Order: sequence, then structure tokens, then C-alpha cells
Amino acid sequence: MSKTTLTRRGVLSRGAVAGAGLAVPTIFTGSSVAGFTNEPTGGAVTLGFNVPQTGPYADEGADELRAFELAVEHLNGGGDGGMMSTFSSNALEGTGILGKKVEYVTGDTQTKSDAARASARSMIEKDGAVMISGGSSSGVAVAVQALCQEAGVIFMAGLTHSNDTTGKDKKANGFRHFFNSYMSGAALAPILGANYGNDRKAYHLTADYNWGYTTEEAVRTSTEAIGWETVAAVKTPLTQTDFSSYIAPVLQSGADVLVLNHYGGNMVNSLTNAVQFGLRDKIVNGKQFEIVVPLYSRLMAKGAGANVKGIFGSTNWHWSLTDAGSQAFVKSFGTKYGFPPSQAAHTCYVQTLLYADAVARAGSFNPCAVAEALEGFEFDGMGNGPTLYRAEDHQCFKDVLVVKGKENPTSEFDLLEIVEVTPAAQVTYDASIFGGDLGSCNPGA
Amino acid sequence: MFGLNPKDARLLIIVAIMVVAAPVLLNPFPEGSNLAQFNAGYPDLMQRFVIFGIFAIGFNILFGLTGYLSFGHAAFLGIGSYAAIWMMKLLTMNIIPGIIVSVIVAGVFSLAVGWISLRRSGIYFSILTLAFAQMCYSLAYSVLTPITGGETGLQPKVNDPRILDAATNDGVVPKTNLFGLEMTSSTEIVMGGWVFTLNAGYYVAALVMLISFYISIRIFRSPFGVMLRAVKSNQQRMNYTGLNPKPYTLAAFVISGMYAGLAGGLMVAMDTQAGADRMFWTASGEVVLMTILGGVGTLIGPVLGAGAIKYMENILSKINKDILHQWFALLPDGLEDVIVALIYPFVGKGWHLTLGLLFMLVVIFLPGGLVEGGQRIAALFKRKRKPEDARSGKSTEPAE
Amino acid sequence: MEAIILQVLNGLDKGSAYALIALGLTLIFGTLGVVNFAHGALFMIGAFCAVTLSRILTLSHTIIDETRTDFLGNPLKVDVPYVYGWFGESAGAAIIDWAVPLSILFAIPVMITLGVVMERGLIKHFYKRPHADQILVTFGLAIVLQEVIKYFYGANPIPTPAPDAFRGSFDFGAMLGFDPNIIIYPYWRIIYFVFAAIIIGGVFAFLQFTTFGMVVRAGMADRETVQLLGINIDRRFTLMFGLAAAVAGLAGVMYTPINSPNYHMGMDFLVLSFVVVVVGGMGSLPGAVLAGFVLGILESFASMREVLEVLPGINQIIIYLVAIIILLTRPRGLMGRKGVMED
Amino acid sequence: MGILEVKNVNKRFGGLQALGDVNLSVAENTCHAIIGPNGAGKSTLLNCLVGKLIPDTGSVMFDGQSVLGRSPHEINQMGISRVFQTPEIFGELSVMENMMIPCFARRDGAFRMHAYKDAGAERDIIDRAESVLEDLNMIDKREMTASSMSRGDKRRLEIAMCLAQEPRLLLLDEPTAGMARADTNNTIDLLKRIKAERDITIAIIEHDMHVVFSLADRITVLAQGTPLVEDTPDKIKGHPKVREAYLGEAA
Repeated sequence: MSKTTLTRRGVLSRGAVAGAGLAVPTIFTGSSVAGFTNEPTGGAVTLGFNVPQTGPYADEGADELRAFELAVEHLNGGGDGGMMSTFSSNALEGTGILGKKVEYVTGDTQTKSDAARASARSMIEKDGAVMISGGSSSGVAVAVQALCQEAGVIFMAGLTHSNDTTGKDKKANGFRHFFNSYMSGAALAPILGANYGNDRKAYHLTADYNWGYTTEEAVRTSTEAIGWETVAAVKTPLTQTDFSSYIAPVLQSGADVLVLNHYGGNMVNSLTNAVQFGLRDKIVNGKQFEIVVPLYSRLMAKGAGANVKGIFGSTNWHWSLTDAGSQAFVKSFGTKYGFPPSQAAHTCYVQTLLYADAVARAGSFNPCAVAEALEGFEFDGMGNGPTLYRAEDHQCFKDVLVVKGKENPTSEFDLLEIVEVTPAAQVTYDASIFGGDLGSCNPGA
Repeated sequence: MFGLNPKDARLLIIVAIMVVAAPVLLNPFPEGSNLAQFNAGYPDLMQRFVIFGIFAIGFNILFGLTGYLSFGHAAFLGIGSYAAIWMMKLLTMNIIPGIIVSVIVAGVFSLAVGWISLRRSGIYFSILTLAFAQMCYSLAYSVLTPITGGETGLQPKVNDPRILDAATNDGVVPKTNLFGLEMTSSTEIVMGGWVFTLNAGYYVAALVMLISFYISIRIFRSPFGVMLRAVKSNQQRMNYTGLNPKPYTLAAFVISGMYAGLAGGLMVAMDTQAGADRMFWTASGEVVLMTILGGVGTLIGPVLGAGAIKYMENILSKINKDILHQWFALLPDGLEDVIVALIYPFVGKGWHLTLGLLFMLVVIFLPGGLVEGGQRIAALFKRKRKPEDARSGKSTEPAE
Repeated sequence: MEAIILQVLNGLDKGSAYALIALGLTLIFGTLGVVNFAHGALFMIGAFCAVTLSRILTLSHTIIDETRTDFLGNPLKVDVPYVYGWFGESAGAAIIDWAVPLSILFAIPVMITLGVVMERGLIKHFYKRPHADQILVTFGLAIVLQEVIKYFYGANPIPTPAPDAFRGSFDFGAMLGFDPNIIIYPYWRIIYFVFAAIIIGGVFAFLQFTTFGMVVRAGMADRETVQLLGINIDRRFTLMFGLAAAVAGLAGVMYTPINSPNYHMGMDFLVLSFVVVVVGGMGSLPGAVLAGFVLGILESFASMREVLEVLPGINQIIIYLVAIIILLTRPRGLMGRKGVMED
Repeated sequence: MGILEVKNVNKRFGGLQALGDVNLSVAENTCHAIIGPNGAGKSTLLNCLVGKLIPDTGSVMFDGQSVLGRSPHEINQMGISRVFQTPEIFGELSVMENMMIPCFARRDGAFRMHAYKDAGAERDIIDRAESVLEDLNMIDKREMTASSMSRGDKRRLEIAMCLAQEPRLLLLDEPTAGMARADTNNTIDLLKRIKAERDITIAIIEHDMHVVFSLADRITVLAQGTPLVEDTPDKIKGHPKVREAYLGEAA
């Protein structure tokens, strides 16, 4: 059997010539046809947007999808161009990518690795997608990243915060714009020290899976470095909905800060429960009891309602940033959809533009060329200040936001206020500390 | 043929032809046409069809024949997957050791779980199996992370030992293969506007599925199969006929567990990823639904049910608003918007809704599942054809 | 000691939620012999009754506040609830604040209607069908119900706080002579526990002391005989389904301040509530309640730091482990009857 | 020494003495009936014989071996078959399949994994099943689904299934209960023929005296868990104790 890569569209255009109305089977062999997987040969290029459309993160997925649609519109020259006008690279001209019209397909990750891979594979095998993006959990990101590596397409990660994605599970074909647990810890600790003092006793509740572990580790290390003591760290099951039995013993332990290493539904429930128990009204060790949520998401904060008021956390991006890039993005997103974008939407939008730009600069859709163009790429005007796509681990280094739940929100979107923009230098770490091996880029052919 | 009665042999041959021709049959619409969205003839989905087909066939041996409703079979699938991926990481990317070990490991686990769970029957049995599976899931996701990879699961890595494979350290993870034949390799046939993908992995999986299907037919028709149906029908009578239902049921449980392990191993062979998600109770529920949807206790039903559910999951979920607008672009604008608005809730992010409605409709109107639907259509067809035949027999008009 | 008292409190509270759901599930199973996988969905719909009522109460007209701007720099649109206009600002705010308790009144008719419609329109046709068919059709219904809710309310949790008066927590420790702040418990959870106890007591009293209840109990034991006596047991069973739906719905309404409701909360509870029912013994109402509390308390103990240090991960599996042990030592659960759902 | 020897069997359910010092001896190749009013302990005794219940004290010997502590299928494999009050058959299976199962049990024992053979090609099993069916005039019903037959036919099938095992002792628990007169007579004829043509011992529990007196060689009368008398049918008919037991205060 001859070996081919899946070059549906490439084959098709050729097939139309060769077949020319005749029902004669034409069998192609791979390497002569294409240099890499799904090389776009017609007037269009297909991108795959793989987001959760069912399950608990469906709203986040919907927001990601909106951002993708907006990015495609801007790439094809529609709308007001959004961040394309503020982006420091000028390779994009609003004429698609390399003159090819950008088309896209969508799929449902269900926030499950298997479903996400099935959906991504269908985009690669059936629809001829040359890049996959999206997702809202590290489990999905790692799984799809490995798939893209194997299939020979580029993966531009969506929302994934675990160190693993660009740490022990990093892949040459995968790129992450979103920040990670380590950065959250590094950005948060000084602010926490400044606001709550350096002799605090922290009690961690940690979601019992990879992301929880790396987040706890990061926050612990960085707070202990400023003098905090970690009283206890208790792991909570992912499927837990009522956290009362984990929260009730917190006061007894003598802790005066509760760190909730939870995300999504877990975070909403544990925070709601903690506030219910009146922890924040208590005085322990002569200090006001405080709660910290290392990773904030505005969409999820909305689920916790008034409970987020005054609680510190970190976030990748927030619509209230005043730099030109953020403003341009919020304007075009808000005009189109009527509400401000979430951090997930921002990351997905930026990732799409960054990919398109890299292709344009490389002059090729070949994943290896694209990867080379992205590696070590420095840019600005995308909302987080000057940013570096580090070559060693394909992680973006940029400013990290420390935010606080707003006391007097003016609207249902106005839940967080930015406390501090931590400069990239402060959250940068050595690429080797998380292990892993990028391997070499795989063009698929 | 193959020791089967003519009816079963015919069924097996039909299934074999369908499976071989699937890349063509599942791609009925020309590439680039609006309806190409409904094409299912791409390797991933075809592989999933046959793999979940195997899973459901095995489940049906337990549930369809003995009536014992296990709510934890996904655990065996997951355990099979972990076993297979560890074989690939440690030994070789050749799929044979992985698949064999996954069947064995799943068999051992199902023996242990079955031995305990089968002390109870009815819903108590179901809850025991559910409890075991949920424990497997929870532990795999959390404290067993060093073995299972936890949330992110396991994938082959560049620096895995793979002691049987010759050292290839050029930064590329080798692909799963069958003695050199890579599972991802495909041949494409272009006929006019149609493109058909013949994928090596699919045909390997399909061959395994056909063998599994054949074995399941043999089990159905064997003395053992009769005994299993006797377990479902009347255990009291069985006992008083000098037969011990326990080992029969346990054997069926282990066989179906091994089928699940086989499916898990194949899944890893086709798509190198093993994660805890596939052990969650909803995954166990899915195979129950596949079996009931297709037709409990029938030979081909579970395969049809598996196909139907996987088709909806993978095809319906990918239809978005833009695609709908494209389809109905020819209609006047107002009408187009109305139709899109009417259909949209049922596709894309609403595909679960369609799935739920399908479950309800099938169980309300076709208690025997899709197989009963097929039989009814066939009966209708026969009734119609007979008078037609009679008429055409009398007709003197020359055929075209 | 304090830690143990605290976890018993937690367990009672958790257990009351489990017991309420399991009670409704058992009512349906015991009276109708139907395995209702849509029961979790009823719990979820109850919770969304509270969401809906608070949305209705906050129906607003928009005024433009020129002094402030929104995120795009346009003048801010401020929503003013109609109730402010009708009752004045403070009374209006109080009504909105009390949305969750008010939802009880709203949820009872909604849930009973939903239950009766469900029974007459769908479940009725499945009495004589195999349990597998019942599971499939009710599971399908559960998916449909939750997708409908998702369509209208989205996937994210929706905060539905308790009235201000019930926020904060009560210091049990101080009352019992321990140090302050050691044994504290939120007011709303205490209310939830009392509420659950009232509902459970009410259902038992209803079945025990009313003629209606006696007929239904007789019907649970032997449906055919009761029918031979010329009693229209079907109509009573329909009402029982409505009652079970109302119990699930009220459990959902009262749960909303504890955890913000989302469309899949029913599925999250479904498996757990089945485990509770089976551990209690299929068809036994006291068994369901007992199992709810037992599992709730054990789950709370398993989440203690001291326990987790010895047995890491035990909090992940405790419920299932206990279920296995109980089912192996007591073949029909804690209080099950012989021959129910064993075929 | 009879083929079945019950010695000093006692069984209590809580405060109720269901069986009190039951002694019973069933001679080989005879038909032994056990009669008694409702609640006399007939079914309890039967259940003690087949392993469904274990007596508190006493012994039950079948052909010199104890049956106590053995599970029902082991006792069956020793050669005791049981016919139930309501026919226990494999309702969803065809008549032929119903017949094949006891044939397999006889040939292969309590468990054997014949998962690779074709049940339809097991000539010896099929022949045997067919011969019993023919013997009982049921061969024309071989493809019917068992549950769709009349009650009389179900009973006949159940007896056929027991006979296919060639048991040495056949236990019948009110085999004509709830039957129409014609079916009852057919069943009596059938049992008579079985008794005449085969080397088989029959123990029967029955309410219907017509059935008992047409079949039994010996009769034991049980009352309140204890045997009152054991004798031939003729003697039992006029026995005063039996009248007392059956007619109670009227005596």
C-alpha cells in the first residue's frame, strides 16, 4: 500500500484535472504530491477551531468561537481589522493568508481528551485543516497537541494553564500564548505580600489532577519565598460539587489565608461555599481572613456572583486594559457581539493572528516553516505588552495581570479590576525546569 | 461456511462487504458539495465505528444474552488502553503486543470485578459495576497520575524506551504500525468529484472487528450461548436442571470485558492517547445506549447503535451556523434565517439535544431498536414488492 | 473532637441533599416501578425555577446614565427592575433579595404540573416495558430537558444567593463551650437541613396517616390486589409522580444558594443518588433517607485532612467503596425488600 | 433402605416450627405422595430435599449420600429433578432449546464452556431432546417460543425437561395446580405412563386427591410439620387421623 499523507484538498484540485469528468480512479502516492500535511493548493486555507460546545465549559467555548470568527473576518479583510492595526508585525494585509481566503471548521471537544482528538482528527482528515486551535483545559490541550505533532499540523493552544503544556508535554508543533501556573504564582506572590503581609499562614484546597498540582506547587513555592507558611494542602476530587467538608476545618487549622487551586465549576462552588461559611468575616491570628483564587476567569467569576468581591487572582488578559491592542480588540468584539470578550476569546483571537502572521512571514504553510517563524518571535500590540514566543518551549512570555474582584461592578461584565500588571521579566523562568522534550517539528509528509 | 448456518453466514458476508466498502459507502457525497458535511468516510470516524462496534458487540454478549446490565464496562476499555499504551512506550510501536496485553489485562480485571459483582443480580449488580468503574476513573484521574498521566493522559514520547524498536532518536515519535505498515498511512482514490480514503489502520481495525463479530456469532449459536440465554430467562430452572449459572455469567462477563479491552487497545493503536475520560460513567452509559439503540440481544444491533451514536457525535457536532447558511443560501433571506434558526438548536452545540430526542423516539416507537426498524422496513418492502412482482410478471411491456 | 462534630454537621447537611433526591427517586420507583433517570433533571429544573423567578423579579426597563460609560465608551445603560417602580426601591430590593424562598411557592405548582405531564405523557407507557427501556427513555428525556435549559440559560453557573438575612454563619462551637470560630456553620445550610427534615417528615406522615397515602402504600406492596378492590390506583400514582417531582424540585430550589445552579447539576447528582437509593435498598423510603445520611457523613469524614494523610485519594472513592461493602454484606442494601429489581 | 431417606428433620422459621422430626423413606421405583392441609410443611420439606433450604437438624440421604449443604444444581446432578407448582421453564427460548439445556446438563455437568461449538450441530443432544419430545407428543411444538404455550403444555414441557435428564427421583410440586380438568387428566395419564415405562422414583406433593389416588403407591400425611401416617392409598382413605387433619374440628 502506498503511503500518503492526508492531502484532501490538494488531491482534489489535482483530481479534478486528472479525472476531468471521467469516472476513472486516480490513485495518488504521497510524497510526490505534497511536502506537508494538508498543503492548501486552492484559493483557500482551512483552519480548525476545536472548542467545548457541550459540557460545563460550553459558554467559554462559545466565546472562543466568537473570537475565532472575528479573527477570520479580520484576516479576510472584513470588519475594522481589530488588532491587526496594532500588531507590531505588518505581514498581514487583510487578504487572507498568503493571498488565500481563510475558511474554518468547528468541532466540539466536550472538554474530554478523546472527543477533542476525534474532532481534531476529523478536521485534519476530512476537512483538510492545516492548523488546529482552541480548547479550555490542559488535558485537552496536551492530547490535541500530541495529535497535531503526530499528524503534522500546527497546534495553537487555547485556554490551558498547566505547566505541562509547554513543560513536560511540550511538542515542536504546539504553541501556547496563554500563561501558566508558574507565572500565576510568580505574579501573585508579591501582590499578596504587599496587601496581606509576609507572615501569613496559607491553607490550600487543590483540585486533584495535573493542573491543580502544578498550580498549588507554583503558588506555594512563590508565597513561601516571601515568608508565608503553608499550613496544609488538601486535594479535592474533580467531581466534587459541595466543598463544605473541605472548607469547614480551615479555621481550626489556624490558617488565615485560603488558596483555592480550582478552576471552572470547582472554583465557583468552592468560592461560594467558602464565602457562605463566613470565612472572610473572620479575624484569625489578629488578621482579616482572606481568600485567593490563583486563576481567574471572568466567565466563571460571573457564576460566583458577589462572592468574588475583593478576592485576588491572576488572569491572562482583561478587557479593561487600556493599551491600544486591547482597546482595538474590545471595540471590534464588543461592536460585533454586544459584550466584552473573555480572556479565552482574547487568547484564541491572538493565536489565530499569530499563526497567520507566522505563515505570512515564513511564506509557507509548512508547519516547520511556521514553527521556525514563531520560535523566538518578539511582538507587541496584542494586549499584553512586548511578548516573546520562546524557542525552547514554545511558551509566550508577556505581562501577567493580577486582578481583584470588583466591589461595585457597573455591569455584569465588570467583575474584575486590574491591580497590577506584572512585567514579563518577573515571571520568566528557565525553560528546562519542567523537563520534557520538544522533539523536532513534523510536517507530516 | 466457517461453521455458521446459512443465515448467519449471509449476515457475516454482508457485514464484511459493508465494512470493506465503508470508505466508499460512507462518502456518498462529492467532495466540496454542501452535503459533503455528512460524509463519514474519513479514517478517524471509520476507525471509531469499528472500535466502538467491537466494544458494543462484547457488551451485548453480557447484556444481550445474560441480561446482566453492567454500568462499568468503560473501565475495562480504559484499562485496556493504558495497558496498550504502556506496551508501546516500553516495548514497541508494533500494535500486536499492545493489543494482546490489553485483552489480557482487561480480562484479569474483569475477572476480579465480575467475581465480586456477580454475587448480586439486577440493579445491585449494576451499581456494583458502576462503583468499580467510578473508582477506577477517580483514581486514574488523581492519585494514580504517575501511572495514568491523570488529566493529560498518556501519549508516546520521543524519549520512551521502546526496547524492541531500533533506536530512532531523531526527535520524532515513531508511528504505530503492524510490522512496518503504519496505521496512519492511506491511499486515496479519486473518482470524479469523489475522494475515497483507504486507510491501513481502518482495515486492520475492521479485520479485528470482523473476527470479533464472527466469534460473537459463534458464541450466540453455541451451547454456551444457549446457556447464557437460559441465565437471562430463568436462573431458578437452570439451578434445578443441574447447571451452575455463576460460572456461565462470569465467563460472559470476562469475555465482554476482554472485548472492551480489545477495543481499548485498538483505540490506542489507531490514536495514541489513553486518558481517564474514557472510563467515566457516561462512557459506560454510552455503550449501554449503543446496545439498546441498536437492538439488545441481536447480532448486528450493537454495531448499528455504535455507528449511530458516533456519527451524531462527530458529524452533527461539526455543523455550525455558517454551514447552515451555506446550505440554505438559495432560499430568500427571511426564509433562510427562519429555517436556520429552526435547525440550529439541533446541530453543532445542540447535538446532545438531537441525541436525547433520538433515544426517546427509538425507544418509544421501536422497542427493538434500529434492528427492529430495519425489519419493519424490510417487511414493508416485501409486502410492497410482492404485488409489484405479480404485476410485472403479467406485464408484457418490454423492459428498458 | 471539634473536627468530628464539624464533619457530622457537614455530613448531615450533605446527607439531607442526597436523602431528598433519593426519596423522590424511591417514591417513583416504589410506586410506579420505573427507574427514572430523569430525576436528576427534575432536581435541576427545580433549581432553575429559582433562577427563573429571580429573573422575572428583576425584569427591568433600561435607563441611560450619561454620567457613566460602558466598556465601549458609550453612555452606560442601567437596568432598573420594574418591581422598584411598583413597590419602591427598598421594598423592591427586598423582594428580589428573597427570590429563593419565594421560589418555593413558584416551584411547587410548576414541578407538580411537570411531573404529572411527564407521567401521563411518557412514563405511563413504560410501566410494562423492561427496565432497560425505562432507563433509555428517561435518560433521553434528561438530556432533552438539560439541553433545553442550556439553550435558554447557557452553560455557566448562575449565582442565586440566599436572602441577606441568611448570609454568614452560626457559631455552634461558642454555644457548646468550644473556642469561637472553631465550629461554625452557615445559616443557609442549617435552613436546608431543617427544610429537608420537614419535607422528609411530611412525605412520611402523608403516606402514613392519610387514606391516600395508605392506598398508595398498599399499591406499592401489591398493585394488582389494590386494583381488584376497585380503587383507581393509576390516578393516585400519577399524583405520586407529581409529588416526587415536587420533592426533587424543592430540593433543587433550596440548593441554589449553596451551589450556583448550572444545566448539568442534575447529571452530577444522578449517579450519586442512584448509589444512595440502591445502598438504602430499592423501594425502601426509610432506607433511602438512612443511606443518604450515612453516605453524606462518611463522605465528610473521608475529606478530613487527617484521613487523607493516611489514605490518599480515599475522598475520591469513599462513596463507591462503602456502596460495594454494604451491597456485599447486605444483599439488598440497608433496608431493601426481597425480589425488587433483582431479575 | 429407600432411595430417599429423610431422618429427624427439623426446620424452624423464627417462632414457627415448620418441620418437626420428619422421617420419610421413599422406596426406589415407587410413587410416593405427600399430602396434608395448607401450612402442613409440604413445600418446606420439598425445599429441604432440593437444597433450597437447609434443615436445622436431621439428615437427608439420597442413594446413600447426604444432600445437605449441597447447592441445588449439585443435588440435581445427583439425580433429583424437580417440577414446580407454576411451570418453571425458559420462557424466551424455543421448546427445542428448552429441551437441549437439560440434555447438556446431563452430558456436560454443571458448567462447561462449549463456546466454539455450534449448538445446532450437537447431534446426540438434539436426538435425545427430540426423542423425549416425541415421547411426550410435543415434537410438533419444537420451534414454538415456550412462553407462548398453554399452561398444560408448559407443564408437559417442564416434565419433559426433567425426564431428559433421566433423573432417578422426580419431585413434583402440585403438578396439576390451577389446571382445567382435561389438562389434569392428561397430566395424570402422562405421569402414569412415565411411571410404567421408566425406572424412576416419583415423589409428589398434591392437594387433588384424585391425582394422588390415581398415582401413588404410598402416601405420607403431613400435618403441622409432622408426619401423621404413612401407608398405602387404600388404607389412607379411611384413616381417622387423616380425616381429622383434613376436616379439623368437623371430626
